[in-house]
Amino acid sequence: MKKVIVLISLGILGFYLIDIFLGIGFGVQHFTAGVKDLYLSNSKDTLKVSNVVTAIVVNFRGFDTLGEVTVLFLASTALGGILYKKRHHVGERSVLFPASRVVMSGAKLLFPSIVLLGAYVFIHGHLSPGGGFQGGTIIATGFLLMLLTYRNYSVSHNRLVYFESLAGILFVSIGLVGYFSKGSFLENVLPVGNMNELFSGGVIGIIYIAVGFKVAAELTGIIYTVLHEKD
Amino acid sequence: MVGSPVLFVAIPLLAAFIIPLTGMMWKNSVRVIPGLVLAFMFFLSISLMGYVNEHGTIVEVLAGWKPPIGINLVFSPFTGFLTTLMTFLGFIVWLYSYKFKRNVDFEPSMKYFMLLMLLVTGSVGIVLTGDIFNMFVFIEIVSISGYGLTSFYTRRDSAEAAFKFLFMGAIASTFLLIAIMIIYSQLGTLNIADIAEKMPMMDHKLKVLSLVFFILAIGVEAEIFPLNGWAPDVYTEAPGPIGAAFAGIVVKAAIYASVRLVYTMYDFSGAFDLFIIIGLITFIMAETTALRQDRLKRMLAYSSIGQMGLVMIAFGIGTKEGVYAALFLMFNHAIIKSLLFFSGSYLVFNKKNKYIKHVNGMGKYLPITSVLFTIGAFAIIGLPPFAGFWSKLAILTAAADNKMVVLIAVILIISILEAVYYLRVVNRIYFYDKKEKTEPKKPSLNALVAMISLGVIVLVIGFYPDLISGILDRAAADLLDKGNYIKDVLTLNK
Amino acid sequence: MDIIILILIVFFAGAVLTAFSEKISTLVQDILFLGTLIVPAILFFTGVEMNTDTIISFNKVPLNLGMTPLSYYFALIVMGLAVLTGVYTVGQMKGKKRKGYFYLNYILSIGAMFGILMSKDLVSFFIFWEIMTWASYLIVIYNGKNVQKIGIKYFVMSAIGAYAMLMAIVLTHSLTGSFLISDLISGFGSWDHGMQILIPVLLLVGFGVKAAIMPLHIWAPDAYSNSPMSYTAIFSGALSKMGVYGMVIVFLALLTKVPEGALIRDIVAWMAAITAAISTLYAIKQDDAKRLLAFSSIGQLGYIVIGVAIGTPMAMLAGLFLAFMHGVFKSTLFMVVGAVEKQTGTTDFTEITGLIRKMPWTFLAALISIIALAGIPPLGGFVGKWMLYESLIQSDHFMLVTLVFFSSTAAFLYCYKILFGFFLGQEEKEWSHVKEAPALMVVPMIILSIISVVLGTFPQLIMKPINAAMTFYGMPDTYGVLWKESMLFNKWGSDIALTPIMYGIMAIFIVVAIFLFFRNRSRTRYVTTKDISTSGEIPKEHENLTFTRGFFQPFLRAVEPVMRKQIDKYMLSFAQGIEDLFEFTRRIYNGNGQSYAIYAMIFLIILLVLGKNLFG
Amino acid sequence: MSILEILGGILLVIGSIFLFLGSLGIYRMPDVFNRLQAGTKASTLGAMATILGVGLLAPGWILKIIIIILFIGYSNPISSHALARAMHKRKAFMYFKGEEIDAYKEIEEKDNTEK
Amino acid sequence: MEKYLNILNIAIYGSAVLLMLIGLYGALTKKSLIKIVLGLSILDSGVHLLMIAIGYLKDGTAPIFSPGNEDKMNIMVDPIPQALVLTAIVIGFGVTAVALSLVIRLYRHHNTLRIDEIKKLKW
Amino acid sequence: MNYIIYFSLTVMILALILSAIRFYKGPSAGDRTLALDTMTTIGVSGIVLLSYMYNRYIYLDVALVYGVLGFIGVIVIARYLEKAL
Amino acid sequence: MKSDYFKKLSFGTKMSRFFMNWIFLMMVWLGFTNSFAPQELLVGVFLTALISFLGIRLFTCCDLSLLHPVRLFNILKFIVVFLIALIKSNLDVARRVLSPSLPINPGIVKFKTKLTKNFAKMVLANSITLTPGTLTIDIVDDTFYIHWIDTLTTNPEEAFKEIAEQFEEILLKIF
Ligand code: NA
Ligand code: NA
Repeated sequence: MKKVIVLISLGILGFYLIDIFLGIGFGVQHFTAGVKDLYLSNSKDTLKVSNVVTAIVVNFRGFDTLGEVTVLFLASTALGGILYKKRHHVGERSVLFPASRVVMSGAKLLFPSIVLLGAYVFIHGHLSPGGGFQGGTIIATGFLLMLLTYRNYSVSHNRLVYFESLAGILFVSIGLVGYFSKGSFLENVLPVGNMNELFSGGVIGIIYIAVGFKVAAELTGIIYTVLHEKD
Repeated sequence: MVGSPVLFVAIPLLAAFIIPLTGMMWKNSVRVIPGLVLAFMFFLSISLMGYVNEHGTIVEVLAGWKPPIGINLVFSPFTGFLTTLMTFLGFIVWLYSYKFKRNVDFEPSMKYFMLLMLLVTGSVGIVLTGDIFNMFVFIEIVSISGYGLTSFYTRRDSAEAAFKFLFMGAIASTFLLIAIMIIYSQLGTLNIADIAEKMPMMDHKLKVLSLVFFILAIGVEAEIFPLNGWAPDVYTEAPGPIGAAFAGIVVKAAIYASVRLVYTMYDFSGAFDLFIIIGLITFIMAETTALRQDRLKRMLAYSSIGQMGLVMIAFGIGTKEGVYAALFLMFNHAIIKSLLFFSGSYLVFNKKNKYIKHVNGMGKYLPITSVLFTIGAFAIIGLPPFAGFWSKLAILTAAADNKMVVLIAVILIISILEAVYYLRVVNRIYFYDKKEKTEPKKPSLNALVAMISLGVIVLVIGFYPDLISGILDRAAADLLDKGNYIKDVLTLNK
Repeated sequence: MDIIILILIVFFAGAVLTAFSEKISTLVQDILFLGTLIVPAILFFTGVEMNTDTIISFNKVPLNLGMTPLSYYFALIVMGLAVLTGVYTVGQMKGKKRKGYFYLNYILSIGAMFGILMSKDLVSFFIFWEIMTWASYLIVIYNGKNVQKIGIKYFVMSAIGAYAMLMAIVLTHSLTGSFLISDLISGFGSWDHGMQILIPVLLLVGFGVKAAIMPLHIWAPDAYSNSPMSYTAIFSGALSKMGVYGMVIVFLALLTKVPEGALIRDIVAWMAAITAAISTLYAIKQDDAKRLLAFSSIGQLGYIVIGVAIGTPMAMLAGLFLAFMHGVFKSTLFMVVGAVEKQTGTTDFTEITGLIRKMPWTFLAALISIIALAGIPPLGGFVGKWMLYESLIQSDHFMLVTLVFFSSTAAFLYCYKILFGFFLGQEEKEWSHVKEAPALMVVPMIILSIISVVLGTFPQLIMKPINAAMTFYGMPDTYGVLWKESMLFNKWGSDIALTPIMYGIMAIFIVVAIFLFFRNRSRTRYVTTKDISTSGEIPKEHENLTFTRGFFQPFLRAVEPVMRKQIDKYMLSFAQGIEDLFEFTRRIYNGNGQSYAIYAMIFLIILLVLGKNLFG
Repeated sequence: MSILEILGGILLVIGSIFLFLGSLGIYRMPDVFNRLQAGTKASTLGAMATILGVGLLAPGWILKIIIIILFIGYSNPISSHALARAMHKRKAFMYFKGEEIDAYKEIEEKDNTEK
Repeated sequence: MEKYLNILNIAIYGSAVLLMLIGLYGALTKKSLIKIVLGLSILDSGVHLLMIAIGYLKDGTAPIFSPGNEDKMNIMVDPIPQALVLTAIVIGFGVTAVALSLVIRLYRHHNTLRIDEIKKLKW
Repeated sequence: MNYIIYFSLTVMILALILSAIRFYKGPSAGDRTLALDTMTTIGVSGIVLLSYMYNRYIYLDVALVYGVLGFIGVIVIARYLEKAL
Repeated sequence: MKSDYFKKLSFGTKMSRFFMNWIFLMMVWLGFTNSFAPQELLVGVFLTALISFLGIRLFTCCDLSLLHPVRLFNILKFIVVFLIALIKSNLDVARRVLSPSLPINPGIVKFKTKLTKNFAKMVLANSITLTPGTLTIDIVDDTFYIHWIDTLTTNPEEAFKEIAEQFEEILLKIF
């Protein structure tokens, strides 16, 4: 019964969605006076940022990104609260299931490179399809690898907090510097440099670095909390 | 101008990021800083309200990009009113929960206050932002804070409540994204004013369908029937003050969003009727269900949903009087329902299931709390001379001016049910004997101050509604003047 | 500062002070309480002038206050009773718990009644009306017995009434753009027809609840008997008159302007008459003095409403006159019961007997009030009832007059029951310790009794304000005219002739009463109830054989079919049915998060499918 | 056509063929361990060759290409090994032509008794 | 009618919508909390795909002015949906993480993952 | 040269299909993971090839990151299959 | 692992590891950026130094001694041997996969290694995995367990000779 209702509803919904989006069409642009071209040209000419998505994410719509960072921060905070237990102790399970020595050694060598890759990705966020979130995620997966292979490897909670907080503070502070010096929150205050050089795009790179650190710390925190949940 | 709207978001976020650091050095800071920030936000909104009254709407540009390129914040009489209300309530909720039960544990209390602060920030963000996708982000901030706060008590069934909330919230946000993308695909912009201006260009069918998706998405947070299944659970299981925060802050923000859609972005008149229908069904369902509750907070929750239905009805009337009534109802509901949640929490404090019967005889043990609860109950059922009466009169007058006789009759009939279940509780407080052996918990000083200040507001507004009627008038006029909103944003009246 | 506002401030500030002074001392509290009642009364009688306008304009909806002749008349009742009952209250409440709570609500309800009467616009009217309602509600549940049932019943009925009124008020506002009562009256004639019916009907529902007209009366017996008697005196004597006050305005000022007015008048009059008849029967049946008086009050209010509803000058006069009289004698009777309760701890006729010598002053007050109530000349009740009969006959309501006469006659039965149940009969050892009630309680009763007597003799004392009130709302000036034209007075020639006759009857009555009193006293033989044997059976210890039990059984058996159908049972089962329905519908919230999500999908589908229709 | 381009083209062809062979092995082999054997070797070499081919075609990218190649050469055997170990611990189906030859069993039995 | 015949249209939007519907179906009918959460994230992915598809421009290239691509502005796909989807993904991830942690809590509390057995809060 | 690239891409797609069949058939979780891993490897090669085809150097980053995430994904699954999570 | 972590490292060892790591990461960085632009190098130097410093205890396999010319030569030699084996192995796979009869005789064999360093064992294991017909299942202490697609022998010594000897020789010289 329930399934029938759901199927019928989803059928109707599917019909409407298909109808809507086929009407919109793939690969066509309906609007003429949208903001797209403004973003492309401003990104190229004003901000000197090669990756327009990054320009949007960090500058044009940087406020969204601040919110997004906050969402992640909240998620890790909420998650910690949800899974909070009074006593923490190191579990015995991990001893029973040590990872293979090959994986352990492999991970050990690979880990710094993964971190470096993450850093590379967020440092080059304005030049390549990367960015703070992607880079942060990569670093966090590096930690995931370590936490999985060395079950009694622990990430310093305080250090995570430092990174997370400082990165967040950096982000908001850059925004506030823009507000106090140029009158608009998150407004660029640094020289924009030349297109396609590492030092270009003004504060965008710095913000994305902050975002990268923050995301990395938060995701690592989340992973750590969840993995140690059973202990 | 003292300050700027962006500080409503920047300062709390800065604080949220700083708190974990300061918490390592000074544990109490995790409670103090959010309070200071909430107080700051309240004073900021008051000072901006003063500015707005003299100079008109403030449009704050972000990252130096003027609309429609950049995101902007709009602090107008309407949004300013809501901001002031929310930040005030946020501060009161903070004050009430300052000496929280779990404050012995550093980590949970840090999370509690941080999430509370961000809940308020997110709600304020929803109200202030002039960008539809940015609104989505803030809605998610509010939602996730809400999930975290709901599941705060690990021993209760709070995770169940939070999961239901999350389930609905996740579906809602999906459809919100679809709606936003439909609009973007047609108009190429995300700025609300820009959308409003270009809306006539949009294909009618897509217009209708996108609005439908919006209604579903925002309806979940606005607790409209039948999307509100999660709400009573959340109110029941979340810490008491959080119930107040939901009723007084989050739902307000969601209602704001739906109102902004219908009044500003879209140009259907039929949407107003839909408001009335949805509001009426929500109102009836919630109040009738509330009548049959045996748990106090659950009863308050349904009552709160019902009140929100009433607000929707008032907005659906669509005239200036209707909007005035709706805003007045929102104000009253925020203050009064918080008072009820606050005092109600203490009346059933040490009880596991928080049944209504646990309030029996509390009038003797917790006299002040009981009186405050009674004032709240009388006010919410609209008895003069308490504040609730004026809003009820306003909505009825607005409905009468539009010859909605049946609507008036239904509202009044349902109001009788509301009176019944509140009085049942009041009767129990004063005229039943306390059977439970557990000692009632005396409210701490900070909680008492919070409750009393709400009670005083209820009484003062009851005797002197003019204190806010001017503000409400300006806010109503502001909301109705769509052209002015578009002009303010797109031509940057700064 | 305007005197009306001053009075209101005294009331409301005094109420709060009285409530809080509980912590200081009882004496201070009592003094404050009385002061809060007496000061406004003095201010009112000395300072309030007719037809002045006061506007409390700090509100978005300015509150207009002022006095009309009609409200002056009702204010006389309220303020007078408030002071007298207040004195009585201090006596009765001595040593009781939660005095602050009681005093607070007592004063608030008095202040609210004053506010109602002084309101010139519907909003302030409604505000004071509601304050009166909840204050009285809080007193109804004061003693904590059956709170959920009695209290909620009272409140729900009040709310039905109040909300009907509120609906009328907002509709009025939408039609006239103003809340002023005068605008309502002046604009009423030009409204569309539906509204001309709807609004008076809604208002009548609102007022009918407080006036306890069937089927809106179901709250009254419980509420009257459940409150402390000192408040029931107000409840029945003054508060119920607020409904009458409103009805007077509706019938006088509104319904005269629509053709269907006559029909509504007849319907209301009939409902009131049935109310009077049936509640009289119920009164007879009661073994508890409080409940008896409660039903009696409902019945008496029925007479008043008949008069007001019929609305001919004579009938209106009768109604308003009876309203005053009822306020006087019914308050006295409730005070009597309160005094008996205070001294004996019970109000059950079957338990108390022979208090006549223990509480002679109380007895005297009861006697006089009962004479007034029963409509025996020469006291005020007689005049009123006579006018009512006459007005009904004049306006060709013969069936009505029969019904009223029947219930009026039947009222003798319960009057006798009060008198006999408490005061006459043999004295019981159980009550040998009983003493007369304290002076604080006795004095108000006596004063009210004196008023009863005086008004029986000099009804014109209040005829003048009544006439002023009626002419204010457009009735012809009939002061003295009706009086002289009435059958009663025509028979004897003039009212001058009447007075000696009345005195004569009264003198004879008193002489006989005194004679009987002393004769009984010398002949009284003291036996206990246990001495009575019935048909050779020896009664067991627990059997109560007082003959006040089962009084009037044959009569009650005769009218039983009428009494079996109890409206309040139907209403209660209706309410229960509604609650059961809600119990069912709330299962929509079945606790499964998935179901909620499915609801959301269905909701979405409905909107998608109907979207085009919904948004046009 | 430069020598680099020719070499690159050849590497592309060889590499993609080995990728295909690896997949074919995964498709054909009878149990998970043999599939791993086939998949690891062929797809690793195939990927390395293809990518190197691209590196030769676009010499300006060579440093990054090398990194990708090294990464694949380093990570693929590790992941295959990890998977093989896990599957053995889960007692996945193991194909034997004749009698069972499984020296690793002793370790798992020891693990089980320890628990 | 033409819109229904365009293969690319149907392939892209069809698969995105199908993904959404599958996710919704799972979320609405599966009993296991884990599967419900999985359904929700599939739903999310479907929406993200939709978003990306909307921004696509026929024969478009990535909106990155990397060396050699500085003049391709008019064939660049719309960067805004990409930016939005980035945000949406991160938010979706956050929600999923919280959802899973709630599932863990629920399992701890009720010792079951069946959603129809976890309904203490009702009516 | 284009023909070689198209040839390579075609062969890769065939390889992907074979792996996909294995992914579909299973039978064990290990088989599916293995198939996925192989598909990742093929995918990395494919992206590198495409980035040459479109002459967009920046896509190499995508390939690299894709490879890293695929690898870690396999390790996670393997650890899960060992019941070590 | 744990013991290694808590072992007191001398300053020299630390520095040696740090620099080794730095050099290694710097090379990786060059790979990532694919560029010798001064800005990139500058950032890279700082970044890799930071990461090397933070991971000084944990994430280092070797120290500077790895850069000894002899070792470097052996590394080169190893790579050559390995690549040859890899190609051989692929041809082997191709043969097996393509032949319709699927000529395999799988089994798991074990042998012991003389390598002591975990990292060396890992390199050996990887090499084995990538060479003809073998797949490392596990290493327990110094015993390797190998899945062999065509089990020639179950004798540990013989198996060692077949599978691992050529790599181990060189690896012993490197580590
Ligand atoms: Na592999
Ligand atoms: Na791989």
